[in-house]
Amino acid sequence: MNKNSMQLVTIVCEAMLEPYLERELPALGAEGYTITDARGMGKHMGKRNGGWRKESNIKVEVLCTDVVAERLISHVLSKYNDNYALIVYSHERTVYE
Amino acid sequence: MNKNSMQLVTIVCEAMLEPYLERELPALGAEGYTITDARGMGKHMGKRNGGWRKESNIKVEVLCTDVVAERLISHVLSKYNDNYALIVYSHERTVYE
Amino acid sequence: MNKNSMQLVTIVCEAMLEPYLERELPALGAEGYTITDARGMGKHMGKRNGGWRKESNIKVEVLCTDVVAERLISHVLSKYNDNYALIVYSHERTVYE
Amino acid sequence: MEFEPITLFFMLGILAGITRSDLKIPSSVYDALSIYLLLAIGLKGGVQLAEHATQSMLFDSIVIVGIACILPLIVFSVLLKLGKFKRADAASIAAHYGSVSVVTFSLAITFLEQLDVPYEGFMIVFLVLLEVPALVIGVLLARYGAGKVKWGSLLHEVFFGKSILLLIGGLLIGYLSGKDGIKPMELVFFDMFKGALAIFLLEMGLVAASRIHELRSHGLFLSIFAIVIPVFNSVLGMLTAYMLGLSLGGALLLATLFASASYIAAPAAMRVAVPEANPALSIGASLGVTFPFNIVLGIPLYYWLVQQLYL
Amino acid sequence: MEFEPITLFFMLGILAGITRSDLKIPSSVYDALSIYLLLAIGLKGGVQLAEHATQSMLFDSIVIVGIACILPLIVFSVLLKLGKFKRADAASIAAHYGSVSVVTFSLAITFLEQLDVPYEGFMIVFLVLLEVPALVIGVLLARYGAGKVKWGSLLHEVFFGKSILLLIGGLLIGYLSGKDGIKPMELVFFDMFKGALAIFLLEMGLVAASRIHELRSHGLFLSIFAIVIPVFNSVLGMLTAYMLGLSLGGALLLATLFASASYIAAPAAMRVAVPEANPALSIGASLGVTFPFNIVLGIPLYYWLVQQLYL
Amino acid sequence: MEFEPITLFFMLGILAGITRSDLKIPSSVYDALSIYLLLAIGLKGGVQLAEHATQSMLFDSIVIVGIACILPLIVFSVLLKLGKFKRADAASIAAHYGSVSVVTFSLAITFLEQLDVPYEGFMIVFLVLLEVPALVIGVLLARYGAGKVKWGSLLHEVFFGKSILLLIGGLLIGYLSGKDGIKPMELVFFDMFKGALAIFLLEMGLVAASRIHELRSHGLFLSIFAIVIPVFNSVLGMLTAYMLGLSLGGALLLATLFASASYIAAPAAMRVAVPEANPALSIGASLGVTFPFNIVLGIPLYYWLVQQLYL
Ligand SMILES: Nc1ncnc2c1ncn2[C@@H]1O[C@H](COP(=O)(O)O)[C@@H](O)[C@H]1O
Ligand SMILES: Nc1ncnc2c1ncn2[C@@H]1O[C@H](COP(=O)(O)O)[C@@H](O)[C@H]1O
Ligand SMILES: Nc1ncnc2c1ncn2[C@@H]1O[C@H](COP(=O)(O)O)[C@@H](O)[C@H]1O
Ligand code: NA
Ligand code: NA
Ligand code: NA
Repeated sequence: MNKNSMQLVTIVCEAMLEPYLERELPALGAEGYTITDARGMGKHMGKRNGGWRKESNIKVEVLCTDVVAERLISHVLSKYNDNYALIVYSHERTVYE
Repeated sequence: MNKNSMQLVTIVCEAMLEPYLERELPALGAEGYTITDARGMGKHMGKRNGGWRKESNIKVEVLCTDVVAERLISHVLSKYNDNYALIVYSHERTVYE
Repeated sequence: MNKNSMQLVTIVCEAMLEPYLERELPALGAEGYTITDARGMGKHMGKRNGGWRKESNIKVEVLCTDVVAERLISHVLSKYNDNYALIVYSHERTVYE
Repeated sequence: MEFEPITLFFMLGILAGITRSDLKIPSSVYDALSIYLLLAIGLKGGVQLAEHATQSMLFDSIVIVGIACILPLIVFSVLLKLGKFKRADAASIAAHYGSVSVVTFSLAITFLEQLDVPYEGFMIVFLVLLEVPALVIGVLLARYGAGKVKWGSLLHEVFFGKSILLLIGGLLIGYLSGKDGIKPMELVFFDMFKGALAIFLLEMGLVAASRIHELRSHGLFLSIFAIVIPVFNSVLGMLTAYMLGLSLGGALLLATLFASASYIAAPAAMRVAVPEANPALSIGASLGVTFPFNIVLGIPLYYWLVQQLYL
Repeated sequence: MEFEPITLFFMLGILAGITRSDLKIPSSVYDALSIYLLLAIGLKGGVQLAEHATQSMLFDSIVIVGIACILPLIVFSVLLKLGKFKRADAASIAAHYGSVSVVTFSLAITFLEQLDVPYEGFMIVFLVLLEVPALVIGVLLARYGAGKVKWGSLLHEVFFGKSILLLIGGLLIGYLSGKDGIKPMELVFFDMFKGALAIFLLEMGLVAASRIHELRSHGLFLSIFAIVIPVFNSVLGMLTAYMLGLSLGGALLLATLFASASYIAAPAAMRVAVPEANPALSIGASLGVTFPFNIVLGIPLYYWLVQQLYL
Repeated sequence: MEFEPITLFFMLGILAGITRSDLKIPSSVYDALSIYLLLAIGLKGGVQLAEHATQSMLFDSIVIVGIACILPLIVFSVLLKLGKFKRADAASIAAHYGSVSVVTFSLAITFLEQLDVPYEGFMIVFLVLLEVPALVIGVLLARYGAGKVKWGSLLHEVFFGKSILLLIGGLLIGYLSGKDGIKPMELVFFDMFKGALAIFLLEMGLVAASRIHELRSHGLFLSIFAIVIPVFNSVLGMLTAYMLGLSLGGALLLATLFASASYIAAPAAMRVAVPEANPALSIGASLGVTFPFNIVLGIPLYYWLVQQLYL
């Protein structure tokens, strides 16, 4: 049982971004990701909620190194934060193999 | 890219509490929340599992300041913990903007 | 409001393992678990992706003591990691009662 | 021997449940079917009402609701005194048994149609009327002399809860559109009804199989209770129908309404208004025992009893 | 007075929405129904096309698409000049109103069939043709002199988006199989159509009720806009139909197409191509105001207008 | 030229898949449709069985199952010797091709009904009988001389897995209820069958399109294998049918059963019993190549071959 310390980056965003992130995350160095359907409310709700039902968010989780995490986060923020409902956070996690 | 340290409060509870929490969380100072459908088992299962299918939990996640976190947690515990299936935990998270 | 520090163990794996984990986790000392449906991609995708749609993962979360966490993780890795799509990670969490 | 396929579907579901088969009806399909059944029942009633509404219905309704209000009181005393249940649990179970089950009612209709026995089309109105009062009584029983009731939430939950909303909505749409207006939808809402009900009962079998396990505490008492009370209530129902001069078919329907226990509206309402009641007890009894009993044995039994009464 | 049950289903949905009922159509059922409706409409059109395709259709198509391209330009100017909207928002809303709504079109067909008014079977072809151009124009309007357009993503989104794919797919299947080939599926795709549409409209009522709240900013202006523009567009549509010599039924359908606003294809396309536009405004107007207006008052009104024109 | 609409639906799904359309059939709808199809096939068989069960069926069954048990052995040797596959992979693929596909079978029935060719109603019994033995043989082949088998889990997975449970359940319900008992459900379970199958095949097209990509390693060999083996097996099937004196229609059905490869029961069973086998290979071949081949070309080809045999 090996232990590694990795970042768990979580992105909560509009479901319509799924195909885009699916293409971009691996290209930026993510070795995998896990997506769950979610719904929610945030500061920008109403102003830019693009789904046409409340239940239209996804939560994307990526376990990756600090370097990749930095890259993913700055990519996602710079590309999507202006026009899409989005929140990004991260924390360290112990991964077992 | 700004970094803030915030609490991520997670509440796993019966799905029927969703409309109540949706009203109460913002009133207690949460600026947003994310909900996913979940199913599960816990200590009180059978004794107070109110859903009428196994798949009837929700997981509510709120990123907020320590003060708000404290407020949310004590509200949820005092109001719902006696009669509803419920678990609450939290941890610090780095949020990016 | 009591605070306890506990491990949150997360297992992302093929959905078909759900009935097996449901039986094994409590037997190994877990007092509860929460399951959400998920989809994803990882290193072993294609080589051992057994679901016959992309959307066939589950995310299992267990709050437990360090001892139980250790037991769960080593059980899951040794029994399923060779032949099933799987990732396991954990972190400390503050649980409120 | 002749078998009723709908009952066989239910039994197939039970079998799948107890053999831990991987058969699962997706919850969205379950929701869709229950929306469909509620609407279809409502529409059917509305169309019939538009054609056959009678003057005496108002009087009949008052009598039926009045008598139905006695049911939860009896159930409550039995549970409190004989069963030594906690006040909240007794009140909650009383609310379940005082209220009604739309699916059980649908099966009684199907049963009559199979045998070509006529019935009053407006019986569906009583279904709607009987759903609510027992819930209110249940809450009153739980709260009597203790705590305050969130009547606002409760009444909202009941009247804008989906069962009542769809039943009354369907009733109104059927009534306003009439037989001719509904015609292009008859295929979907009337002709497909029995097939849809069969699939729904497959799922109900799965659910019922998982519910029976919840009767751990009070199991024996509650199991007997969940069979005796429906029979008792059905007799009250058929006597009421007889007294009011309803037809034999109508009497079976009223008997079934009285005998059936709610497992959709009541659990939701009690969880809001009496949260300290243990839902495993009430749902275990109503869905795990009474529902299967009514489907498989109850309805034929009530029919036999009604026949004796109407000789 | 006679009530059209489909409209009543929509109103029941609205009622459930504004009373915050717990009635929810699962999103997978919503998806399934919309796939079904798109396929069914396409198949119906394809079968009709195989039987009644005419030589003049090509000419008609060019004229209709040409005139339809003017619609988003008018809408855009109105919003920019009169409404003081941001360029991106005005362009996005223009794309929504220039494009069409399949469900509104289906209701117009249902309306005609209820009254036994004949119509050209190939109208469905225009539905397909009118869905796309306004989206392209909307993007051009938003981007004119600014930024670059991701045409690749946009065109892919539009042509392989499910609405167009299912409509054209259904059209082709219907055309290639012909009336006889489709016969064993008529029950599901044609006879069940109206019932399925009724359930879909129940859901649309729920959605529309939740959308009207989104018209917070620009609310009054947009609300008036969302009623006046459809009526204006419908007149343009019926005049075009009259000019081309379509039947009275065909004129109602074209009027309805012009009057309807897209709320499925357009939001998806605009979110990709003009993400800085606020979708709450366009969806609030098209789904929260125009759709209910068309369903309840618009279609009868257009029919009355068409009758005057065809006297 | 005449087109069969069901095949066109499948092709539309393929097209949507390879153009990366956003068309998705919600997984709950897929589950619901597959439950429906299994039940409907079972019911149909049961009703037919109640009317036409013959004495020779038992003998026929033994012969057919016996011959069918040879199929996985042949497939296994081909893969191991010619294809140089790992033992576990060869065994797992052999189990898939030895077992059967309910949907392919349904399409063969639809094919015969379109042409008004009669067939033995009890063929459905063989469908049930042929589903299981190949799975057991596959596991034995994988485990021969190595490791221990979890027979308990495997047998439970197979017999209480939803395919077998629903097929046998439907068969029994149909048999016990008989033609008259099932009558009120005929609309839903029989008349709607072809329409539901069409929608299911749209989804199967989407799935098949996504599966073909998985044949990366062993791609060429497996692709050829996945076309040659079904044809070979179909010939074995039609010879068996001929030998047993089945009708021409029955021969096509048995040929199709032998030719078809399982993609629901077998993957689930192999994942439990032979987890080290790579499911991408077996599902890629059975669902990505054999299924489309059978649907589009195979069944007409087998029919032509059967016709030559029955001249
Ligand atoms: N404070 C928060 N806590 C948890 N989730 C949030 C929070 N703020 C936003 N979200 C999630 O992020 C999505 C987009 O947020 P926003 O862009 O602020 O509308 C919301 O729909 C929520 O699911
Ligand atoms: N130890 C645990 N780890 C993870 N989730 C839990 C745990 N205990 C309870 N839960 C979740 O919280 C819900 C309510 O728990 P309880 O009130 O203990 O029945 C359960 O259905 C689970 O989803
Ligand atoms: N780096 C990662 N980050 C997040 N989730 C992952 C990662 N790697 C794998 N997963 C999840 O674990 C599942 C199994 O992974 P694997 O066994 O690597 O195919 C995937 O389908 C993902 O849902
Ligand atoms: Na009752
Ligand atoms: Na328009
Ligand atoms: Na086979």
